[in-house]
Amino acid sequence: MTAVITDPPDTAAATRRELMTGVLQRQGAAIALVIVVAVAWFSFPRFGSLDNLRDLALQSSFLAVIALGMTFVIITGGIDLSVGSLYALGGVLAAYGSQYGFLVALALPLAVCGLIGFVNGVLVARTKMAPFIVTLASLLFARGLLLAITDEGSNTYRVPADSAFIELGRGTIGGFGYPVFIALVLCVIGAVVLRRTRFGQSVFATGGAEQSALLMGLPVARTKITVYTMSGVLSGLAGALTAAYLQSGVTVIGVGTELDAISVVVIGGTLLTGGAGTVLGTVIGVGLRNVIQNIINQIGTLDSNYQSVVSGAFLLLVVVLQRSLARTKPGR
Amino acid sequence: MTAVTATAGGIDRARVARWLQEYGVYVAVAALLLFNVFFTANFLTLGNFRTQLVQAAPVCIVALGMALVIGTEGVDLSVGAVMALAASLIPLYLGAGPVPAIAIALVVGLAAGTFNGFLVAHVGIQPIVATLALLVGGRGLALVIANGQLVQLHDKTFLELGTGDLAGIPISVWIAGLLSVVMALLVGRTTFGRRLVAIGGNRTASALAGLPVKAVLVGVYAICGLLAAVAGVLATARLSASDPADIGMLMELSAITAVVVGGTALTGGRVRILGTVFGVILMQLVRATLIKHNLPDSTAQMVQAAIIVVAVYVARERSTR
Amino acid sequence: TSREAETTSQTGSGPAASAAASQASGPGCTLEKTGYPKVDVKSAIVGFSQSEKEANPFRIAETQSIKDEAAKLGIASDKLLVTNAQSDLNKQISDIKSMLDRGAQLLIVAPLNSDGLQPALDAAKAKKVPVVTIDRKVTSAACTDYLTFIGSNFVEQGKRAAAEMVRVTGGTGKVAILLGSSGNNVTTDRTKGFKDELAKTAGLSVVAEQTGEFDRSKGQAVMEQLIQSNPDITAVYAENDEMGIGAVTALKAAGKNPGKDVKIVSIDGTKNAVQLVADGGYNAVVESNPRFGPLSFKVLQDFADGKEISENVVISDDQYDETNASQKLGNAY
Amino acid sequence: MLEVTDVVKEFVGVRALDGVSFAVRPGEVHALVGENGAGKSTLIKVLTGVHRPDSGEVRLRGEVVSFDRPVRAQEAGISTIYQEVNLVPLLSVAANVFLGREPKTRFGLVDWAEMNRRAAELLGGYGIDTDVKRPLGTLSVGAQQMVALVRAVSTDADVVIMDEPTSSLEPREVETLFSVVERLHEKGIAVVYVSHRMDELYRICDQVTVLRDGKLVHTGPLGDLSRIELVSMMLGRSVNDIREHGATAFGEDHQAGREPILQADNLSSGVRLSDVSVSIRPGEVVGLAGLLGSGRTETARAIVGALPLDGGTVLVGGKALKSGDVGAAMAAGVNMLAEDRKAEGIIPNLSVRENIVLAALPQLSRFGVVSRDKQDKIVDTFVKRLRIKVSNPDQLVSELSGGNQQKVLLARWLCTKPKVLLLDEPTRGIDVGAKAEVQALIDELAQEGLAVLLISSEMEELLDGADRLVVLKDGAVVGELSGDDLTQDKVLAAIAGEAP
Ligand SMILES: Nc1ncnc2c1ncn2[C@@H]1O[C@H](COP(=O)(O)OP(=O)(O)OP(=O)(O)O)[C@@H](O)[C@H]1O
Ligand SMILES: Nc1ncnc2c1ncn2[C@@H]1O[C@H](COP(=O)(O)OP(=O)(O)OP(=O)(O)O)[C@@H](O)[C@H]1O
Ligand SMILES: [Mg+2]
Ligand SMILES: [Mg+2]
Repeated sequence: MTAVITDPPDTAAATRRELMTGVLQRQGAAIALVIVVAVAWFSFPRFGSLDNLRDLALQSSFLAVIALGMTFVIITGGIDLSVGSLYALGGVLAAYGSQYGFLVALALPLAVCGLIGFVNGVLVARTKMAPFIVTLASLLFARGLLLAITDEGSNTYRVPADSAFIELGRGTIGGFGYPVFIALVLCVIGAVVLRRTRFGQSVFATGGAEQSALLMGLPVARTKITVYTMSGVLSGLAGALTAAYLQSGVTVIGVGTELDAISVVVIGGTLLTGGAGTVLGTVIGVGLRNVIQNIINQIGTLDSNYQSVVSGAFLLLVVVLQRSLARTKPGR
Repeated sequence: MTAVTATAGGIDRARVARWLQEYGVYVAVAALLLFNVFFTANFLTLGNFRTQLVQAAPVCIVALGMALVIGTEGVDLSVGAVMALAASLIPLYLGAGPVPAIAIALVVGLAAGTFNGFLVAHVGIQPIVATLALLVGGRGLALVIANGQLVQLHDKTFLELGTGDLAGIPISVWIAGLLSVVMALLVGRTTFGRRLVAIGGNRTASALAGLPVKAVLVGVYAICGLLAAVAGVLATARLSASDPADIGMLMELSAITAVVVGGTALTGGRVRILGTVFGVILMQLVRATLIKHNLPDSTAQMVQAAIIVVAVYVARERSTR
Repeated sequence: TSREAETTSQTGSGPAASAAASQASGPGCTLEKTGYPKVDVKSAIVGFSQSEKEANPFRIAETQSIKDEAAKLGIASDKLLVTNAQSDLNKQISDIKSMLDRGAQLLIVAPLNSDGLQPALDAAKAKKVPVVTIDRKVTSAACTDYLTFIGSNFVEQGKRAAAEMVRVTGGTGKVAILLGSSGNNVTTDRTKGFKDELAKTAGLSVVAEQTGEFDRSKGQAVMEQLIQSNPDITAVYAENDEMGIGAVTALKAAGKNPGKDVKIVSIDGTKNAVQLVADGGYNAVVESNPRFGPLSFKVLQDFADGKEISENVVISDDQYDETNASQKLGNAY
Repeated sequence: MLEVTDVVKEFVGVRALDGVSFAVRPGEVHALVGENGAGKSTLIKVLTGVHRPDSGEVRLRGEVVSFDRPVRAQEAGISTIYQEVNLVPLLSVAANVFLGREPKTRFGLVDWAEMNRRAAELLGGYGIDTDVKRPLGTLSVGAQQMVALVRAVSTDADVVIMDEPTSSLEPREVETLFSVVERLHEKGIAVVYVSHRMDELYRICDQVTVLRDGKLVHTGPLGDLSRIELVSMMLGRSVNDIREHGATAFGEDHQAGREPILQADNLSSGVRLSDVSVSIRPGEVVGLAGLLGSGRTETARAIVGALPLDGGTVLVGGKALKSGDVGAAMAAGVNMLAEDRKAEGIIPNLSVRENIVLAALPQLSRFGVVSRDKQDKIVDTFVKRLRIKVSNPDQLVSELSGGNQQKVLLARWLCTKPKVLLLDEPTRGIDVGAKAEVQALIDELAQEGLAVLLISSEMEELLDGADRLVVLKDGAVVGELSGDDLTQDKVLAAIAGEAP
């Protein structure tokens, strides 16, 4: 049979160009990261010190775990505002559970936060309520629950000093904390799941064209429920790791973390409209955010009120940069 | 035969559901009012209603702008920061009199909104991200302007905005009411409003229909910024102090909640002004009820979460299957 | 500056003296015990980690006091490292670690939270850097994890507020509490101290306690609600001045006469609140002293000199009431 | 094989299916026809579990089934190409073909190499030679439709349902599709085929079921019915009435003015358009012919300013238009009816009234305030003139059938009193009755002096409707035909690259 549809040669070239700009856009954050790191490396002698890098990696690991879940949610075209509260709740539950041993300390936050994530997912998938509002409600709910558990926040659970659980947060390999490796492993698994499994494909399809995915017989509802549950579990895990690291279930953490997570995911090139995104991008986004923070610290003299101005301006800069890279795409 | 009755039942339920979707928020407000009349001490007093309205006024004004933005399938996270910016400028210019001070605050709000609109319409950045930048940076800027300080205000005329009455009704309530009417007319009766809704419904089609999509979007965000500044000015007057550190904190979430609870879907293409106003009143009454019954913060937050879910569940767009 | 001088000079002389004597409590800590190197304070690199944005009078005064004292001691400005955690606990930990990286030999930390700073303290310990925590006590071990705590006793502040409350109300009435942010241990302590002390007076009862999140406008909004549903409230205890001032505005709007019909007691000692006391629209303010600079550096110097440092160094908190508010106005921050 | 009995499906306000029974047997190609809004798509959605019927039964191989989700129907062996192309634009072509049934490696991971290879092989088998790794969205609508077809028939289904599969296909692709249907037929697979194109039905279908207003009108062998009988059943009008109309509703040539009102010169845009020039005189209908992807849509979009230009000018009445500004083009009286009604035409959440007046709002307002009276008058006029079937003007436009939506869009443009109308596939996917009405309307408009650019994939429509044809290939003009040269052979010759 003769070919009915062929890409004309010059269209093939256009496709290549599109792919290139796509790569550029996705790498926009990576390029920014390289530049920022290079500048920091040469301007601040302490930046490149092993201690600083270790700390940077450790601080990034908690956010990376949360942002990993957020990446999946955003690719399905959703959003999860509850991660900050779940992060704090997870920490408190882990500290509470640690009196009953390592397993409880780990299982309790994962189970409870996972359950709240699951409810988010069910509400989003089955009732067609906007994810924004559903997860906004669970942001409130999880905070309320946290306060209820801690006697209106007056009671901070501490991880017993002899608990094996502490090791999870404080143990190191080559000076790098366990959370760093846990986050790395999770991100690698996340990337494989996203790119190389049917579930990953239905995550993309759900976000790219939900109606089509449904008509193509993909388990759209199940996919959504799964990603929100995942996001809950991962936030809970990040909380548990933090509790192990801080040796206590601190109640005041996680305020505004959802916005951090969303912005690093977006900086990493994941489309807020859904349908496209990568785990690697998110990891880069986390790195970028924390390196900038680190630089602000290295400068040291910046008035605290200016710090947020700088952060805001920087977020804007990266997003605009990315957008203009995407613009070079012919047409549209 | 059974099939027919089943159908009839189904339609009835569908009709009830539709009715609830349309009027749910009014029913909820009425129900909550009734509850309070019976179970809350000293609820039926003029002073109480006055308090509720005065407290709701700034949120209402912000929510009106938010409703427009949501109507275009957008969202504006920066409203709280814009309120802080407006507040930080007041004391700087109050020396020249209340009118210039207010004017400058409003102009800055308008400019901030226009900037958001520019990012969304011309640069093509997702509304959440575009306005997130100002949410993060805006309050910092306000604090820089104000030197991190809360400033007590003493200008009588200016403070009158927060405490004064006109025909027995607080000025801020007048302003909120007036702005609600203006917004309702704007959405329902003007070219701008109809275009806004069309753009929210189908942006590509609107562009191909020759609508000035970018200009309308910029306009919508500018209005939202302006209204946030108005709310910032009123809240400042009511507080009798400029407090950029705290004013409008989490206002974006309150406003979005009110709009959505009021029946405007986040998917755009529809703006319900009256619903929004009642959404604000509903959330205000919920908060008031929780405080008046002295519920602890933990319970209060969980109850609010439940109410939001139920209200939005009832008002959600249904798909027919 | 003159203000610090005033504070220092007043230590041990004002009405607060008895409650605020900087007496040693617990066994002392010495250079010898810790095995830390001796560091000359004046030529050392000193790090200060602030917890929240300098966006309220307390934080502004606190940071300023540290900076001023360092300048006074002749510490070069590039040797005083200052960071701000922006209310992010993880950031405070990395702030502290990064200051250690940058060679800080002495640390002054205003903890964001009582719990959770352990990793940072461990890092300091590993580098044999003494840490002075100010304004909020951490739950770690003194002398091993950190050198000492300088600050107010929040439970004590609550108690003193209750005592003032009893005094200004004459021991009868219905009290509303404007709580600080939920989950914050300052809130917890100030509530505990207040309630424990208040319980001793039968005539006073707490009729409502709602959070105003340490914020003036929230305090005002909550007060407006409470005064509607409980018109018989005769006293308000606000856990910081800002909420107290918010309550004043709310009460005025409701046609009440704050300071007279409804008594108001709060904690902090900001200018605005003290001014109100002086004007008679407010009843009492228990100070929470933010001027940690002189004491912090003195403690560090003493430590370097081999002196014994007690576990808690309680800074003297003043108190303002109708009798002294106008004279001491200059002392408020 | 697959049958339904007495299904009723009601949407709020409309009874889309009213006691319809329908059956398809193995190896049968069963045509499902009816006017727009007759309920064809709804029936298909009921068959495949997208909608649940209010009453009635669905049987597969004699057993009552109740699919609660489309995937259940797929698992049971019913494969469907829905009316709107339903794939995921951001995913690659290969991923779309295999979505939900990706080949896996030993470790249970998706085997991309294998998937791409098999996708290329499959598509190649149907004559589609494209890079399977590129995002589907970069393909033209027709190519996407072919991918959907390949996806549907590459599963081992017993029943294949196609809802208007040819509406965006080119003649050559249609042939491919027919050969696919032929193969399915030979394998004993049941095919349900929905189309508005009579020729197609008679070429490939054996059975026909006619729906009208949600009711079953006729079912039986197609061969027993003449075209006219079939059309009369669909429309519910007498055979004689229909006879008076021809194959299309176009009349004689038009009296065109002398000077072109629209003159587009050397339009170029990236790789999609190179040096395309078109001019139209008032009262003239100029057709754009070409194969799928030849750049016809792009030409129209370039003229109206919806496609950024690298070069070229558009003159209207001698004055140059600002490039890239749809508003400016509209102000100058140039309007475009877009080919994708759903994505680029209607505003689904707005009423028929608002959809009609949308573009004309400024003319209907004073100081930005819209006048209700003027609106009503205009809407009334056009609803009557175009015979738009609505219960009332406040009905949501999304509740209308395709043909009526198309008329609403035409009304939107007509009420701005345009000088030039660019119509991209104005009759795509609308039924015979509505199609004739639209065609007659185009004629009428040209008669009144409007300049019309007509893009259509139906040769018949172009040859009958246009006074002059511009033939495009790969984004460039390869020929211009008029008068007696307007024949199918000449057009094809031009496309094939032989001098006309
Ligand atoms: N989801 C829906 N909600 C409300 N009404 C609907 C819905 N889907 C279809 N309808 C209505 O049901 C009727 C039948 O529509 P359907 O799409 O089945 O027609 P069709 O025969 O496929 O027409 P076309 O040839 O235009 O595709 C129409 O009146 C349509 O407006
Ligand atoms: N988004 C895109 N990116 C790259 N190339 C595209 C894109 N859309 C279309 N093209 C290419 O541009 C050319 C013209 O496509 P166009 O859709 O205009 O053709 P057409 O003749 O109008 O066909 P149709 O019958 O589908 O309307 C084709 O080669 C097509 O593959
Ligand atoms: Mg159809
Ligand atoms: Mg086309």
